[in-house]
Amino acid sequence: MAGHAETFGFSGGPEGDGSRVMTYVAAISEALREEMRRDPSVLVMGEDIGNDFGGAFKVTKGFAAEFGPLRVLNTPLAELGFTGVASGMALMGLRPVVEMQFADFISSAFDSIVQYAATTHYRWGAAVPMVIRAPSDGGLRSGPFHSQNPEAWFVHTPGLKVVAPATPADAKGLLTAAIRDDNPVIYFESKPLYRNLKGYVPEGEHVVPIGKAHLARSGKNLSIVTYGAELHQALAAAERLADEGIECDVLDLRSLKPLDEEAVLATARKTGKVLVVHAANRLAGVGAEVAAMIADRAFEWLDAPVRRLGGLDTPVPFSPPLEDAYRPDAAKIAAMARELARY
Amino acid sequence: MAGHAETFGFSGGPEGDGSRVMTYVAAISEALREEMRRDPSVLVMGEDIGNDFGGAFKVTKGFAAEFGPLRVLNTPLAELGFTGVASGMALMGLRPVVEMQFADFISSAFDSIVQYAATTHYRWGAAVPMVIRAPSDGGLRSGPFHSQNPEAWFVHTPGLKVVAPATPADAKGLLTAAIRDDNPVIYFESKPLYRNLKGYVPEGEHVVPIGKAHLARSGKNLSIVTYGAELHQALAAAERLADEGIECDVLDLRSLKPLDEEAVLATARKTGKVLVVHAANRLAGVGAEVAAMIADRAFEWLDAPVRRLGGLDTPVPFSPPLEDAYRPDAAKIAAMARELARY
Amino acid sequence: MTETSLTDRERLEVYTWMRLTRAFDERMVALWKQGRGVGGTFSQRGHEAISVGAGWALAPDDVVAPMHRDLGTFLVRGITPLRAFASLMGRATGVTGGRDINFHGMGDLSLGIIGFISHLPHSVPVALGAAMSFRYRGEKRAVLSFTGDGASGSGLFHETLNMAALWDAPYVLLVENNQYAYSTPVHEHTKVTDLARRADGYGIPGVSVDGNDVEAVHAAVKMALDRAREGGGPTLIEARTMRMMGHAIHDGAEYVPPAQLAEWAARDPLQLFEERLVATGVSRDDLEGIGRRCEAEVEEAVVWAEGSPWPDPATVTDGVYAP
Amino acid sequence: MTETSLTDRERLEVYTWMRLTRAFDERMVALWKQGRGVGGTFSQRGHEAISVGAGWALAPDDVVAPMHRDLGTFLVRGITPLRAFASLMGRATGVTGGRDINFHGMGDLSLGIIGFISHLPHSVPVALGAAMSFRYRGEKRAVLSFTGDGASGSGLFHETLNMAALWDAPYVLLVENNQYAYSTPVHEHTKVTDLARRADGYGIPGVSVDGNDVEAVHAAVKMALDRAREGGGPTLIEARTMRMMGHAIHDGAEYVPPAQLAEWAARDPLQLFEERLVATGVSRDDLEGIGRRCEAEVEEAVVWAEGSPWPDPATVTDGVYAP
Ligand SMILES: Cc1ncc(C[n+]2csc(CCOP(=O)(O)OP(=O)(O)O)c2C)c(N)n1
Ligand SMILES: Cc1ncc(C[n+]2csc(CCOP(=O)(O)OP(=O)(O)O)c2C)c(N)n1
Ligand SMILES: [Mg+2]
Ligand SMILES: [Mg+2]
Repeated sequence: MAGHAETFGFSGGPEGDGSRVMTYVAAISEALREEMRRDPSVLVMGEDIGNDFGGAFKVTKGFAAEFGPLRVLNTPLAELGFTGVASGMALMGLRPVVEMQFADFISSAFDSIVQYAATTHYRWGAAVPMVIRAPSDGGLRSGPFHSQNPEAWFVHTPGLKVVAPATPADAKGLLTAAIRDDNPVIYFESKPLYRNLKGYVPEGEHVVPIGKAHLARSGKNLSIVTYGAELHQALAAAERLADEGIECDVLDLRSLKPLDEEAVLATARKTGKVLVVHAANRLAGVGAEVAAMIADRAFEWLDAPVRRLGGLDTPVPFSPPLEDAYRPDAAKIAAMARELARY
Repeated sequence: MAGHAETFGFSGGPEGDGSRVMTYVAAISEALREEMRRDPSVLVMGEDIGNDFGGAFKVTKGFAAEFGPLRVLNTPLAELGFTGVASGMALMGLRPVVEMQFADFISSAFDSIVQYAATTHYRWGAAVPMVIRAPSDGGLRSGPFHSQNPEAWFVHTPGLKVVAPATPADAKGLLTAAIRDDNPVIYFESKPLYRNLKGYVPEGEHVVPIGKAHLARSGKNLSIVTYGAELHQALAAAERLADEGIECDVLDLRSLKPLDEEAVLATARKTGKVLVVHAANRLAGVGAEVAAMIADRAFEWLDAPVRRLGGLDTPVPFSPPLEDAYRPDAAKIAAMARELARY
Repeated sequence: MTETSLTDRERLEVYTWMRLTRAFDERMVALWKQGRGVGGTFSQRGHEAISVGAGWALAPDDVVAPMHRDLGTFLVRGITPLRAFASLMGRATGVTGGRDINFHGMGDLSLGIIGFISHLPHSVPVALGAAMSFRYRGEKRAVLSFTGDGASGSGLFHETLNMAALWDAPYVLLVENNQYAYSTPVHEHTKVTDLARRADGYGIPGVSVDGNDVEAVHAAVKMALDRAREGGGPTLIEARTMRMMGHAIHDGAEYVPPAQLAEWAARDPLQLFEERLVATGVSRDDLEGIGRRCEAEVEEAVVWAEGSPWPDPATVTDGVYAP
Repeated sequence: MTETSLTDRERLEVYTWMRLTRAFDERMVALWKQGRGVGGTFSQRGHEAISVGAGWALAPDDVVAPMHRDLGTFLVRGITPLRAFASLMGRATGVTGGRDINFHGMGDLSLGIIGFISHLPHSVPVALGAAMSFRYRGEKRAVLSFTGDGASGSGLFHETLNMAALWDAPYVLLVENNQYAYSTPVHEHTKVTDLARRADGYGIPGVSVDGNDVEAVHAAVKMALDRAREGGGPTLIEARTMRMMGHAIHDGAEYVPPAQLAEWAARDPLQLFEERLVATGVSRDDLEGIGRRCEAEVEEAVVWAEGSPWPDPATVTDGVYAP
């Protein structure tokens, strides 16, 4: 009962010269390390990354020795303040990568992100090149404050970019792109994928452009549009549905802001039936924007209502039976997709 | 050029015994005063409400003398902390009404609202009856930090209620309901309506239930779904469109969470064409949820795409030509509705 | 400060709560290491004198906002080991019915306990709000709020103390300076490690106390609560101790120098108190008898919790709103 | 502290900036009262010694984060009255091209100025970030950050000073204690009105200075910046003055006792400095000549600003993102 309800495994990814199989979390570390080696203005900061502790998830383990305490800046428990500090560093040309210990604590830094970092370039033309890494998502029996998916708040806020990689290769490629971007980028990494998902990751420079979705599976009957760990639930659901003769497009958004509207519209227009899935609670989530955009711009092509499946509209509950009820999984996705296919 | 681009005037409202014409802001004051007289557990707190200053908009002018300093609690500049204080008072059975000096500063209290107040009843069953009054909206040449409409962040967050009255009568009735509600309620009041809009307001007890929309105008060709000050722009647009033979339903949501889904679906199913309008920036705004919900549950009835008109996806600019470009008004609504009617 | 106003009987009672806290903690740690736990949890080892001593200082009508290392306070205030273990195990019979994790959200207003959230230190202003409700109603009650050395670096610490001082609130803030915030030693998250020194900036008394001496903690907290209740305003108390295990159950705390642990182990709060009790005539046998009874009580709680039902998934959306 | 390291020539220059600031402010207030302004604005009256004295203390490579009453700093650092008035008037030629209001967002990195947002006091940690970038690169530069007495009640004040002290940052935080936060007198938003006293809780020097004495402000800020640049760490400076007008242009400030205003009016920072200059041999005629030149410069700026183009609405979505 207490176990982890989901399984992942292997994500594939870009096989080929210099590609190695590695975990999602190792891909994050690698992107960070390579960017820090490449560009002396890149630094990491956050709680418990000092003394080579490496942070709660060991992402920066080994960094302190290589880069020294000023580039691996351990912070007090003060998300609001240290995110402001990062903005100031960014204004002066550094490229801080701020680690939230858990994505849940990004609300503590909210004001600094949405009011300061997000608006500065628009207001007086100063770039704020910073990345906020936010270890998000649940399914891990971690309760209401270590399981959140708070991306919708930031997608709504002008001036931010928001990404959410679902594979080790994208974890590396999108973090690299985020660090090189001259804007504040919120990087939602998925805790349930950290050590449960492996895939091919290119060695050396690997950049996945922000704003490009990826069609992870192709099928003609129905589209599932999703991102983050739910991609793997969607793929598992699509697999089952294929056995039943229902062929799904599965679109991995990868970037939530800017959204790859063309890719979303392409799949919607192709199949005429769309199910949008995310682990974040449903109401006014990112899925609402995706669904509304489809309803607006693919109206003529739709053969069925645009459906949404999200987490329940409650705080994320702790106890396994409750969290399982809360969270979208392959079975729930398949059930909803099946019904939609029959529409 | 520098003037205020919009005009309001008179909202009508429930005429009859004991109804008086008053401004929107006076109706807010009246609701507060009456609830404080009725229930000794109701108090107000916020910045600059001490010494009978009455707050930035004079909403609590005269309260200090009547209710004393503990019930009209002047706070230091510490939104995060004093909103937490309000939660603690609420846990102990008081009913604090917290005034944000401007809705823009609600982001400074964000963590306390979305993590503490919103989740407490779900987690351990303790009610947190508090109201946060947030003077929102723009069109007043007040720049990026005194013009915001941040309701979408809170509509997405489980455990909160969110209301946004558009008339003096609703301002009174919804504030009364919010104060009597046992949950945290965010009350978005509209600055551009404060002294520019008058209407009939019932004397004495007047409660507008949270969760009920109001059909402000009835027409068969098209639905405009909106809330707050934009209601009056929508009504003005509907007036113009009527001259052109396009008859609009204009639905005033009043409550954004819970949303009156039945009322939204009723108008969508009636006209088959919906335009959702709000002053907040469009992307992943409340309009996305409304549009997505319609696209899901009124699909069979739709004769056209669900369109959305919001503020631009930028910070709210200061300079009049920019703010006018930013902000939906009757002309923009009419243009979009006209196009939709022709669809 | 080791003088105490406790009677001999009270001292035995305090000792019992400390033993119960220790027994609970040891059992919990063992269960989690065996994989029988659900989610993560926090060891309380080393904190018993603070959580029990401070909890014991509360008057019946006072309110307290404990944190993740204050099991002793929860127990003293009336959260039974049964409910506490059921909470840890995510059972329907736990304090939050399985909605919140470990000690989080372990609030019960009928016991005068305010539940906490992870985000640090949000209990601090919330507890001040409770104190202000007492001022509001003219009640002679006080509030005790806990926080950690790490959490004291957060802005809420400042905002709250500023308001508490300004409003002369019946409010006591106890900072558990256990030398670490997760992996970060106190001198690496603040330059001024003498945390009581901050009180002066707010114009309120600041007291530093040996957090391993239960009577000293009790005396300091009681004095502050008594004064608060009488209208004397807030107090900041720093209780110094050592977190004797990792930050949370998964953390091996390899970053803690063994010498530091050894030094503090020699001052174990239970042992310190035992020596004192024995010196005043209590027999070691009696103390061991208390220990055995506590272990039995804990064992019963574990059995009960593990046998308790899981929450019904059909109830998952219940209670988002108060009716 | 009134000794100064300024030469006679420098003192006249400082005086000129103060007169320019005063002239700008008086013209601005008059225009807004005539309805010729756009949006709201903030009078600077009474703050000239602080904004000019502190601004003048900066070395060319230092960075500053001024707030809404620091026009003098903006001017000293190189924001011309032309650009400043165009900003106030929402014109395309203003610092933000009409995107932000009055002094908000008036940042220009080529002048070492960081723009502020309304939310208080977010410049404080951002300025610390700039200071940390100097430490990072091993540059001998320092940062001066401004905040108000009211804003010092916010948590960011605490979080930032804790980090600045911990990191020995080349950072100076100047609190403008002008007796009010909007309508709230300082003793009604904090119990400890001697705001420099908070420095001790962070283990850094705290200095209180007469904010109406430009040479005293200059000396205190210069000493702190010099020390910061040399690796001596941060300083907290409280400069005491009085906000001589309402909070913002619409505010009549009826809540301020006339006696309090009169007391401070007698210590007007410009007059104080004039007396001192005259006592050391400068002629009143020379001072009035400076005043007239400043007024002319301001008038020219107003004409230019009012004649400047409005921003083109077609550009409204430009610049949300850096390319
Ligand atoms: C706002 C916030 N940021 C980060 C965390 C993650 N976190 C949990 S406990 C902890 C360390 C707390 O240290 P301290 O306050 O000293 O308490 P202790 O655990 O030592 O008792 C951290 C960083 C959190 N809970 N809240
Ligand atoms: C977070 C936040 N809350 C509220 C406000 C509204 N506000 C603007 S200025 C002000 C008073 C500031 O007082 P102080 O810091 O003393 O600066 P002063 O205006 O006196 O120079 C307030 C409350 C704000 N700007 N930011
Ligand atoms: Mg600690
Ligand atoms: Mg002030």
